[in-house]
Amino acid sequence: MSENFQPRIVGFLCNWCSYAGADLAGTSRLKVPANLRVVRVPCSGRINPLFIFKALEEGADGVMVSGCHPGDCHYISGNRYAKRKLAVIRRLLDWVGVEPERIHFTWLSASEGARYAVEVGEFVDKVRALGRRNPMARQGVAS
Amino acid sequence: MNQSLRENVKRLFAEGKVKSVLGYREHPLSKAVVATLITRPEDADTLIFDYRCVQNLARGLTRDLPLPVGIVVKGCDGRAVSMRITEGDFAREQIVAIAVACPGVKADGKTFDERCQRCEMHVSPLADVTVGDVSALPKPEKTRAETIAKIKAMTPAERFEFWQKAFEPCTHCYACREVCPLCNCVVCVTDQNAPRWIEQTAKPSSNLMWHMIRAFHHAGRCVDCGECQRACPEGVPMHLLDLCLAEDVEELFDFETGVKQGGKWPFLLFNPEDPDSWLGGPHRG
Amino acid sequence: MADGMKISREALQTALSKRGAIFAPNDVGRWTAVESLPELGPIRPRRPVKDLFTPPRREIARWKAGAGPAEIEPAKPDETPGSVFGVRPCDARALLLLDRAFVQAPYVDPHYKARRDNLLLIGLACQPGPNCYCGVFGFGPDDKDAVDLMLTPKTDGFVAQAGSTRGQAFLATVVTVAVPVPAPRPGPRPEWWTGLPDPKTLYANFDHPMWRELGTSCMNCGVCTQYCPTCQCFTIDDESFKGEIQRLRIVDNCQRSDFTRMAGGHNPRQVAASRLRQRVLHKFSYIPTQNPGLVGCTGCGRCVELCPLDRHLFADVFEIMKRINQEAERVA
Amino acid sequence: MLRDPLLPLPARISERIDETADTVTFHFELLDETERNAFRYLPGQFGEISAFGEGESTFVIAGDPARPERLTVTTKRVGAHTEALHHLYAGAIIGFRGPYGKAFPVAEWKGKDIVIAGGGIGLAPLKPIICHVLNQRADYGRLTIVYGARSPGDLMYAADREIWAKAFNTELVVTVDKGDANWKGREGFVPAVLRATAPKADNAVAITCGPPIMIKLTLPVFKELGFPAERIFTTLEMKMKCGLGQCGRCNIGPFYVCKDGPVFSVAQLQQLPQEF
Repeated sequence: MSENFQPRIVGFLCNWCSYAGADLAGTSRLKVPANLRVVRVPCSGRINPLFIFKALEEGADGVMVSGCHPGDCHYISGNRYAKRKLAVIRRLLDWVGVEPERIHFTWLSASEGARYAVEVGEFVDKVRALGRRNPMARQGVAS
Repeated sequence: MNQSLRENVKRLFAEGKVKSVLGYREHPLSKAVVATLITRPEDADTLIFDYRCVQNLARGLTRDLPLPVGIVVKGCDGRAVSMRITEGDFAREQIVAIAVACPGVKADGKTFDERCQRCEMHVSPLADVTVGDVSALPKPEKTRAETIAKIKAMTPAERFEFWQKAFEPCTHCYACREVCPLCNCVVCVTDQNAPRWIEQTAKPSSNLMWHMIRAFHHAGRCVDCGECQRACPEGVPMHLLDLCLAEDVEELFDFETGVKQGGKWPFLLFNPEDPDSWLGGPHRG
Repeated sequence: MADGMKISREALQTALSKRGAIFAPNDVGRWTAVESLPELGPIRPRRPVKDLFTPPRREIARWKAGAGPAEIEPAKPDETPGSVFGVRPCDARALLLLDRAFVQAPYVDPHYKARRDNLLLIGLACQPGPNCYCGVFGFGPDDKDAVDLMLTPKTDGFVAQAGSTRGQAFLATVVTVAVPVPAPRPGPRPEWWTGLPDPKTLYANFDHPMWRELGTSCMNCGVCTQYCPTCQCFTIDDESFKGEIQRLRIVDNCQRSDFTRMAGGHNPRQVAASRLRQRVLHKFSYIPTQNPGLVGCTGCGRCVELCPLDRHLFADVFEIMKRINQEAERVA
Repeated sequence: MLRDPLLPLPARISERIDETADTVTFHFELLDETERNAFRYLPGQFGEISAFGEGESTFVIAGDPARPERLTVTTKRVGAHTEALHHLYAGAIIGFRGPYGKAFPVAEWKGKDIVIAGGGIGLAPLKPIICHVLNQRADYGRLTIVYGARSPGDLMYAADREIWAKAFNTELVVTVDKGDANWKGREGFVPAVLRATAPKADNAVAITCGPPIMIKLTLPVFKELGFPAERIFTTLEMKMKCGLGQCGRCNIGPFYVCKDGPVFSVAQLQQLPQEF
């Protein structure tokens, strides 16, 4: 796959911090790669592993989850549960053979628009460097 | 062993501690060892325990049994019962655990099962009554780490290939779900069609999705009784994935499933000091 | 002493490949197309031969999302001639049962019928194993009634007997030598088996408490139903991926907890023991009542062999009939 | 070449009526000319409707059997498939298979009085009977219709009910469990209203459909009024997939509800094992 491989990235952003941060990046006209498709979720704690597995199965080449920094969660402990769940999701995907570079979990506050743009850029480059589609992606109805 | 087991059960009936007992018996016709529920002391004479009692009876505990119910438990079964109590299926006093000193069981009748060769807990942690000689129990010949070592050593691509081949024969009969004592969702994710997370027909994508979400839902809960893999008619090594995750859960959350009574599932608790490094990749704060 | 035709493996191989594709069980017991006739074990493979006639996933139609009515492409039945090598009598007899469901008017399954008409069934005699019970149903390991050609393996080939006119015609096209054939052996049965239950009595005891006792040792995992050659149940569902939609006929399993669960949540067979009863009654009471002389089982023994909880279908039937008869005598 | 009986026929929705908040009636026509003209059905028969891409579900054909080219189904939103159906409007393409099942024995009821007790969406399987009786009015005696629903907002077939109210020798009694501000009609459950209406039982046939709880309470009332079990009919709801008696799912004892039903007399139901 040459360098014009444009990876498809799905990003689950928590509504109160990371989505606001992404919004800030947009309003301050920062350069954010278009590969990222954003799915807004109420809290990073809302992430069900099936969301991530289904995204990979439907053809996403990378999945990013971002929530509030520990302590900032609008629902007090949503991101703390998420940290444990995401830790095991990462390990499970690793055991199954999805390259670790395809997964990116992070915390982004509403004011970190700049850091959002940087992190998304780095993540897209990392996935592009892999140079091939994610192996879990389905090829057709019967696959 | 059978003799003291029967005497203990009769004593429990006599003392009114149990209204029914779930145990093993040799079926008079098929000569196979099957589960049995006895409600009268004289039926205790049919109870047996030997290397053929491979099945985990914890799945058979249902609320419509006459309670309190006694249950003959090996080490792994006892952990399963303990997890079910932890998760609120039963109150502790509703269950009377008859822990047998289990040297290991032989599904093929000749050699100890792989799960028994690495068993470090031959007697159930939950034991109201203990039957059999507890001292002469074998030491584990190999560890869980060795079992999963060959997968750990693979590269991601090799691992992916390994699991694609491993899950290929799966026909979605879900026997692994039906025999598992901890698979107790009211409507399993495979039966939900709004949205349809896992499609019904066997194909590479739905097989992988099923076994991944099954493994995830047992992370921090699976007591390593190995019944899922034994029940699979196609011999799919799905329990291997549970073992891989169990290794991580113990390392991450320092939680041994089913051992400490009343311990909470790692996902029902959190610890403010959980490090950010768990998320992998460079993070601040 | 009936007459059989001695036929070498190579002669049979060339004759069959002239006809078309050859299907046979592979090393993990699945029916696939093969190049040469494989060496097969003594008894039936793990997957029943019905997989070739009612595949676990069979397309009904496909279309693109948002397509108009004209773009619905019905799946075409596969009419290519061919043959199936290594069919055991229990699997072949099971096909006769499936014919009752899928080939009788007014609703004929064209896909099933096309495969049945175009695939020659080449049977292979067995050396009965520990979990074989074809004797319970009045036939044995050499039974040729349900196959086109029954082969008895010999050191240097087979002795073939025609089981149908189609088989007879095929045999005529192959150079063979007439050889006397011993009488068919009786089928194995459990030593404690006294005979098939009376369908009416079983049904009359629908609410007998014994069903619940049998249910204690069964977890409804459904392996028995998943591997049963006579099971006909299926479901219909759509699967789609990026706008490409397929309507499928998917083989289903009555032991599943949601087999009869309706949209509102009402489920007539919620209790596990009721699903065990449905399986036993459908085979030993409902099918014989509607088709005298037929029983919904051919004694292949897969359910006994593969049951993770070591349950035994015939022991269940025997035990419930014994309980019913005992209570009947006490009353009489 | 044999046609696959599981293959749906394409049909176009001609009209959509939102009966209540979660119930929609679709009128549709088979696209294929010859199929449409050849199509016939009797009251009580059902069909399998497909919202393409979401599967199929079973609905009684709730139209007027005398006009078979205009098919009708009334669907309540309870699951993924009905949800998909409710996103469709006039002009959309759906799939149809049918007619399946044994119909109500309307021929045997000639010369008898007809008593109908319907609850909520249970009126859908009864509507074809009413249409049939009104079409051949002379063949039948007095027609009594008792129709109840949870609230005024849940009452269906408003247009049809106006016709029925004015029909010859026909008594239409509409009730709701609980009325609202501007509801001036009756209040009360169907069994109670049926007992009050007290239709005569001799030379009469009773048909009832509705939620299981309503059926359970209505049957004793019919018995009380003197209706024998073999002259009380209902149609059963079971999970169905093929509708042809092949997929082995909808059986009660040895009988398939899709082939030997869905119409049963209470006398027949009493012989069946209570597994429905």
